[in-house]
Amino acid sequence: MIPQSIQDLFKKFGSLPVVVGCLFITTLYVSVCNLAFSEGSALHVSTYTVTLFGKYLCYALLALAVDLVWGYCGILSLGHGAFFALGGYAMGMYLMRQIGDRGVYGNPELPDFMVFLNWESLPWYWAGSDSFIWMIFMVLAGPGLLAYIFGSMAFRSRVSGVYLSIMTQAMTYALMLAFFRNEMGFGGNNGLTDFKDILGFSLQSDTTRIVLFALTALFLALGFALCHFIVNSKMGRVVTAIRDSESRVRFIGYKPEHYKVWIFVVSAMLAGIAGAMYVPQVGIINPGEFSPLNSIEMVIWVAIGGRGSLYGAIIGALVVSYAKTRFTAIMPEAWLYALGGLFVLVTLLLPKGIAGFVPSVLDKFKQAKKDKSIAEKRAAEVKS
Amino acid sequence: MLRTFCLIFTMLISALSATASAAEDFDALINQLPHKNLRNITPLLEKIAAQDDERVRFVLTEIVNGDLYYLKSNKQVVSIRKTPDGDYQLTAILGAQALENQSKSAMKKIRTSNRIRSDIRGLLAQLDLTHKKEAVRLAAVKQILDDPNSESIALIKKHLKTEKSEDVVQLMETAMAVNQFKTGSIQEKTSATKALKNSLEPSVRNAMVQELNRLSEYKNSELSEDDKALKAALTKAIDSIKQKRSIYEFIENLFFGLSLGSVLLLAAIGLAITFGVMGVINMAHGEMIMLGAYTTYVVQQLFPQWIDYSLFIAIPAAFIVSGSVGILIERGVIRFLKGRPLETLLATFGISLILQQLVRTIFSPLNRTVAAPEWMSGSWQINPIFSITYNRLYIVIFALAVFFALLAFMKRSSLGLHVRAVAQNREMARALSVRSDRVDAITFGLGSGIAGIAGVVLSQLTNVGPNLGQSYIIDSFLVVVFGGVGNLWGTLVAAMSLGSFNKFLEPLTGSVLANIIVLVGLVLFIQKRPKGLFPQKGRAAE
Amino acid sequence: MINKAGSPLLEEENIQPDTRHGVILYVEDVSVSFDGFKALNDLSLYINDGELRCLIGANGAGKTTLMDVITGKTRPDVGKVSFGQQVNLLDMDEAQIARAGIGRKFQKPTVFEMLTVFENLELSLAGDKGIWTNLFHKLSGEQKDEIDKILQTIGLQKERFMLAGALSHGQKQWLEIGMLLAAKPRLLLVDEPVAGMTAQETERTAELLTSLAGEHSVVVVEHDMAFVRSIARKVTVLHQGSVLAEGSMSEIQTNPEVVRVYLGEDQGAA
Amino acid sequence: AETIKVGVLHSLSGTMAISETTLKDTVLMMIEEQNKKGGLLGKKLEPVVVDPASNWPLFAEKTRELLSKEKVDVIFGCWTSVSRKSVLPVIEELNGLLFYPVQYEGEESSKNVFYTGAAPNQQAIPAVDYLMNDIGAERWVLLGTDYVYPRTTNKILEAYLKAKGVQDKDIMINYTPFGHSDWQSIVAEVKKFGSAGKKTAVVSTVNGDANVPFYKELGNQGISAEDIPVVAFSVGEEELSGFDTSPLVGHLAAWNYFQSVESEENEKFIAQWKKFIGDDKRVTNDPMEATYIGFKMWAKAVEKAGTTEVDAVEQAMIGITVSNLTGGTAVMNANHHLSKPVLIGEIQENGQLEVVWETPDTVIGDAWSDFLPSSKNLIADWTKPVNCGNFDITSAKCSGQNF
Amino acid sequence: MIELKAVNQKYGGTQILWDLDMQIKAGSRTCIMGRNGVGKTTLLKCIMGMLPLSTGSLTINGQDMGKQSVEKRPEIGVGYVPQGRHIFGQLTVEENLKVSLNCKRQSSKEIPEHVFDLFPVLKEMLQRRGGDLSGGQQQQLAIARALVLNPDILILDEPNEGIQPNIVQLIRDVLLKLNKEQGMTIVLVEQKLPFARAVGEYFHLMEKGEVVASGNMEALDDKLVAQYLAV
Ligand SMILES: Nc1ncnc2c1ncn2[C@@H]1O[C@H](COP(=O)(O)OP(=O)(O)OP(=O)(O)O)[C@@H](O)[C@H]1O
Ligand SMILES: Nc1ncnc2c1ncn2[C@@H]1O[C@H](COP(=O)(O)OP(=O)(O)OP(=O)(O)O)[C@@H](O)[C@H]1O
Ligand SMILES: NC(N)=O
Ligand SMILES: [Mg+2]
Ligand SMILES: [Mg+2]
Repeated sequence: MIPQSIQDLFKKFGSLPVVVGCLFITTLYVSVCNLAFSEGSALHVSTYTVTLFGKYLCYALLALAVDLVWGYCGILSLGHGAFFALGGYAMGMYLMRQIGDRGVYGNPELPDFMVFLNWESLPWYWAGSDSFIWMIFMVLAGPGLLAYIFGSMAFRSRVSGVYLSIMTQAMTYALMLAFFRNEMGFGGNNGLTDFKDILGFSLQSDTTRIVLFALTALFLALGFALCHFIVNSKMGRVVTAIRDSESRVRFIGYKPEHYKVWIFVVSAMLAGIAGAMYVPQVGIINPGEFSPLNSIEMVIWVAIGGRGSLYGAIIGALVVSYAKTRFTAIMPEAWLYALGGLFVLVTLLLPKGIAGFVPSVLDKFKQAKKDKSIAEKRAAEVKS
Repeated sequence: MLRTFCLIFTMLISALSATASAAEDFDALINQLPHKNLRNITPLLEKIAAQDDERVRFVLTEIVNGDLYYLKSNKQVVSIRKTPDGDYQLTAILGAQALENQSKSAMKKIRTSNRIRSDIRGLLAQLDLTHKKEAVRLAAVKQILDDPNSESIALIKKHLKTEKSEDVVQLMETAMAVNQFKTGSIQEKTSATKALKNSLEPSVRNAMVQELNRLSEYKNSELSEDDKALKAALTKAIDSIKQKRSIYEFIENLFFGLSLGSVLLLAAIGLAITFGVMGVINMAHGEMIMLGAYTTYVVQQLFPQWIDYSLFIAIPAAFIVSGSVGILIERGVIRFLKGRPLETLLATFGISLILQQLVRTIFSPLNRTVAAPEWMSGSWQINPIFSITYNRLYIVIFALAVFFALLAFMKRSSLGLHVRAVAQNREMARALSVRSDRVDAITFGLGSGIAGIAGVVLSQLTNVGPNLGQSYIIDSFLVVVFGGVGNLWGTLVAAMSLGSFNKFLEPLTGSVLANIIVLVGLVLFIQKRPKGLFPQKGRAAE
Repeated sequence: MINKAGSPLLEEENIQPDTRHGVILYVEDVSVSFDGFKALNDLSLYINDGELRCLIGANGAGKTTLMDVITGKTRPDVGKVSFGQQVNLLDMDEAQIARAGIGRKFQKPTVFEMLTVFENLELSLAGDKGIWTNLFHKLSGEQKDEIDKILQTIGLQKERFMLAGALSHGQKQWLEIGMLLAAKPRLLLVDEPVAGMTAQETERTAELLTSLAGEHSVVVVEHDMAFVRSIARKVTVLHQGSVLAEGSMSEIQTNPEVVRVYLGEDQGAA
Repeated sequence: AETIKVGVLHSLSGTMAISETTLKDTVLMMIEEQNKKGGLLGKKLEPVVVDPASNWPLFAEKTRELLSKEKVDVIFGCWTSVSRKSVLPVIEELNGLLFYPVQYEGEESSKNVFYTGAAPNQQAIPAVDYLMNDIGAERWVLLGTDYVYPRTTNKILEAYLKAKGVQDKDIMINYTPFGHSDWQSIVAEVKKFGSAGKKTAVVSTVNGDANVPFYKELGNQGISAEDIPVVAFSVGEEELSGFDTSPLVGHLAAWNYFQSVESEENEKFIAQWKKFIGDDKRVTNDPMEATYIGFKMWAKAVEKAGTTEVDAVEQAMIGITVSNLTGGTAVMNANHHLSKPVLIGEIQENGQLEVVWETPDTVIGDAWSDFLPSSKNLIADWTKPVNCGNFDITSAKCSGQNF
Repeated sequence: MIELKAVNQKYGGTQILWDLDMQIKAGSRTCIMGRNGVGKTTLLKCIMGMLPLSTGSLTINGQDMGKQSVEKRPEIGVGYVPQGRHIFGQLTVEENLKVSLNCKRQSSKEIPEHVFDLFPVLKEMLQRRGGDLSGGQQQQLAIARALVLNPDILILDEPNEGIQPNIVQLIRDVLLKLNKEQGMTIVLVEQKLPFARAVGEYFHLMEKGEVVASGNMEALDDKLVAQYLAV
């Protein structure tokens, strides 16, 4: 049983302070233990763990983005990996430029892959990529613009349901193929890698890693707060109504397509931020991130965690990623059985995902109580 | 090129001068074969070819076919044939004693290389001009036509009189004309050009283009009247050939498109049932295809002697295997997800991971070999520049057959009606005595079974490995959605048009860009028709 | 950022139908066909400002289709539909039409099943339907009172926090009427409001609709003749997509054609 | 530590499992053998196997896990170049040691990596020489999967062919996506390209699963090795064991090793492999030999250095020789690439490749191609005084060093 | 004959039916009435097996059906016309009618002609999609679909919703005729008194998930109406 006080807290503010609090404590703990305790100390948290957690938190933010559109607006996007990857590429381009003349060919201007493909100069779309501000802008604008264009076309034409899902998949698939092409100027299959530093701080130093990790946690907290705010506003209710019956929403005067585009764009930007934080921590971005299977996996995080519950999405991303990390190490040849089995079992046994499990148990408990009191009341009524 | 020519020439000279005294004994030469390595076998083969012995052709044929071996034990040179039980039947080249069947480990191949084989083939072609079989003679003339020289032309001229087959005569005449074109006077060239202007043989065109290029090097003023006439004739002939070629190219692209479309259709059509009709987002569909392909492999392993008929066993077998697995999945998992269609995505994705790993565990992660039956190999040469490969042809026919069978089932049978009724309103269908559980299981089994059949077909085209399913799942969903969910005709039209679109684009843009363009085109198209090509119509569709 | 897209010529929030001629809805020569079947056939109809009009007609006569046309759900093949004299409804989409002041209750009750009864009403309240406003929107006390009042009217106070999906059929009918009230449209299109209601509820609905008329214009489709009789001033009968008869209830009841194709002996006054 | 930990970083699931699983088994086999001999420096070797699942960021994560959590002394792993690129920064940061056993596009030399597969000059260039001189090819089709290895290789080949006087119109280049499965149009185009009256050859850098449908289509459209030979750089015994080779007999592959090569070491190796894997039908291939050589060299270097400490082993590696499986000797050069013989083989009906041509001597792997303008001035040399992976001989400077 | 004893039913947490007892005689015409939301539809769904009973028993024609699945009902002769029609929207009218044809009770593979005699409009619309029909047409289709089964017991949930007056009369006549000529048991949920009085022999009044009054239709007096049907 969760202590009464926490439950009350939940009731009052929802999950917001809990999630933010958890994030804060973890971040603090991890940073302190990584920097303050030396290796070998029992309290030490290794840099490996820090980057791993950093990666998980990026996934969590991404899951949040998916949940916002899927859980609340009913848009099952099988292409959110595209927004994540675009954010990642925006960051990757910036990091690439920071290498400067420390690349293998020592060209101060061009990234290595352009040098050996005999490119003379940077293509136009790389313009500004060495500016930090521009990078931040692109991290938001890239995914946002794609989401806006795709969304306003699709939602205006009332593409919905599986049609929309499969089109998002086609979108990310097409982008994957495009980014695979060397002519695209994004490093082809190898993508962007071998980054050296960010804003002058070496990416390989522990402090930078901790800072990146903490920033990711911060973004996740902000993202959570933002989503929380959105879904609990009247706008959130409109969006839920759209999920229920889009056409009915129209007849009371809302333009569902505007709402959908808006929320799609917000979600894409969140995914973009997740991608941007992901790249410096894992050290590579390549077209594989556009792969439709990746996007499906994101949806699965949300489903496992509990669709339509913001903290559920986070839990789902963390659980699945952690399971993957552990399983691939403990049972390298059988981990797919375990992961596949996990997916099947969660679907069968926890229809509302992990996040729906605890409340439903609580509900049952409460219900039993309530039933009893109602029965008593009726009995009393009948007697009288 | 020159070397080839010289080799053939020397061989030929010796072959023709049958009485060449320096000729060594055929038997002795053959017995030397096992002792030669790749570098010094050529002179030996030249000598063998020079023998006037009726066994020469047989030996040379066996060499090009790769059937000439020697026994490790006694270095006896033999030709081999595979027996149905996996052993080899041996025929000694020398001597007539019967040999016992042997396994391959007891012998070693007489090694040759492409170059040597290609040279021998040229030589054989000349010998083959008098072969009993028309097809062999035809092939021989063709071979000569591709690379004519005065000797071979002389031979053709000689045999032309006695040749009875229309086709062979025609081809021989073409060969002579080409020769005339290459070696004759300007007038002869001009008349040859006219005679050849309807020929689609590549060598004809090559010769003409070469000649035209030669003429084009001169200024018009430098050309004689005859030259000019030739040039005009050439331009005209090449144009007419070009025109014909472009027609055939179009037909070819169309066929490629339809055949790609058929593959897409087969891959997607099972999904059109499980996803389109039942509404299950079946991420394990690809793995059902994969299981079908592995079934083909197992069937071939079980009946290695019946490769030619293996597909006829494999098709029902794959249907049963994939269908049963489908039913298992439905009974074990999907039925608990009624009314939660999106969650089927999650569960079936899990299942697909498990199935992939399962075949990795059972069959290893490596691809498995699936042999092509004889009747599915090769191509149907319609004319020198246009042929249709048999496997594609059969696949197109087969895909359409499966499609129409399924269509009839869904539209005509009462089960088909029940499937659709359950899909639209399960509760109500049950209240009308439809046993929805059974219908669900059968439907899912049917969709999966058809995916299994698709796997049999794909085993003839691509890898049979754990990733087979993954490569088709996205395309399958695209096809079903593009066609309009729940509409089988839509699936057909979508598959065929995607296939054709892709194949007409590919020569223009390359296959990577073609894929991208098709995808983008699809996304744009859906804006125009948000419910696919054949949307569900009416009020109820909203 | 994007909430002002749509037709640039129309600031739909400010639309005021021009009713100087006393007519709020013009439907002129409208035809609709589906796969060759003519659901509406050269139909013309005028609704006066503040009028309560009953629309009756055989099943399949085209009543619902007519409402679909007015609210933008179905595009007519030919014809003209305007709100007041100037606002051409055919140029507008569903949301614009709704914002312009035409509200609708569907034949099959449609409410937002995953929202509570209260939230269903909250969303339907008249007001700005743009994104940014709604993102920062807080219910005012007035609005709360208004919702409470509506809840009372439709008898769902107890169910206010229930998910609308869990309501019974009749309760959903009421909720939908409530949503219509909340939106305060100029013109109400009400498709079979009393289906599945008890006689007394029917009476209450009748009162409600009559009280709305005057300030609002109301078009009611209903097959319950008792109900129609109790509210009707002017009745229009549709048949096979066109107007068959128009007049007072007693005129209609005695129209032999109407009796034959629609009312039957029991209801007919013949 | 009581054991020496050997990290094995090969994908066991996902698209690359098909190739990489074999290499994981090879490493395990080598470790088992070494342990039977008593291990190294008196310690047993302990394999640490992880599954990076064909997922490139996961490769980086797993490398970090192996190095900082498991504290392995060496890693054998990667197949695709992108996986290597993803691992590289981590390996360099944590100063690990990676043996990379697959032929690749070159243009790289890291202090922490030993490249035991072929560089382009150890595979592509000799193959083209063979086609040009022995087969007499005059027209060239360069087919490749659209990614860095084929792109680079084809760039190098194009430059090389042009240097040999081949004209533009006699070169056709075509790229296909990963896993391309419908080759009808491309094969038809090749056929057309090859019917222009000049001897035509195809150089294929088509990768992985796309090969099976490609060869099947070749067979069905009747392109025989005698008409238009195809020489492939990514098709070996293992790939061939996955399909019916009868229509392909005579097509070519260029590698540094074939199972069919007769030598004592090879026989022993094949027998050992079949026993280890428990399957008499399993074949061996070039990346396995590369793994074998890499492992042997590492073991030798550890003994020479007397420690598994990375810097010491790295220095000890240079100059180490190990007999390769084709009867010669492999030498680790100062640029962290091997000297290897180059073999051209013809596909046989049984899925084996028979050598039809080989370089007279071993060829030194070239980290930086001489045929690319950007890298012709670069060399790699990890011995003093240069001690650098990308040293510009004109400016005598070393670019892009992290350490 | 349908008999319910001490039936309780819950939706998740909320209990709708409370210890409900009810008997419906074979060959009778019974009308179940009550305000919106009292549980009439829920009760019918329980009888149809679409909702599980929490406790209590249900027998139909002497067979214990409490635990039997929905598709058993048509087999023992129960036809159902649900509230809201539940037409198969994408099937044609003809297909809608054919769905139940292979039920065990049904020997013929053709739609019985008398269905079209009762509802001639359906004959005209055989090839139209069910979902495209107007509301009233759909209602006729729903009744016709249940009749195709040739049921002994016909259960109708507010069959007049949205039906034009003369068809209401038609339905009334049809129900009476089926009952009289074939002895078909009619169970009807109806809100409109005139219709209920015209068709029903017996009534059951429900309130808050319980049966609060039953009897012959004549016994349904203004007092009961005021108490349980008025708002
Ligand atoms: N999308 C459609 N496709 C085909 N036919 C349609 C479509 N929509 C409506 N119809 C047909 O148009 C006619 C008019 O339908 P409508 O729903 O307007 O009737 P109605 O007057 O509302 O009837 P009811 O009183 O029964 O509700 C019907 O015959 C119906 O079958
Ligand atoms: N799926 C559900 N979940 C929870 N509660 C439900 C559900 N369906 C119905 N209810 C509740 O059960 C009660 C009875 O509903 P039911 O549909 O049986 O009413 P009814 O008597 O048929 O009313 P009506 O005359 O309006 O059709 C209602 O109060 C409703 O709120
Ligand atoms: N290095 C390769 N073949 O990717
Ligand atoms: Mg209607
Ligand atoms: Mg009801």
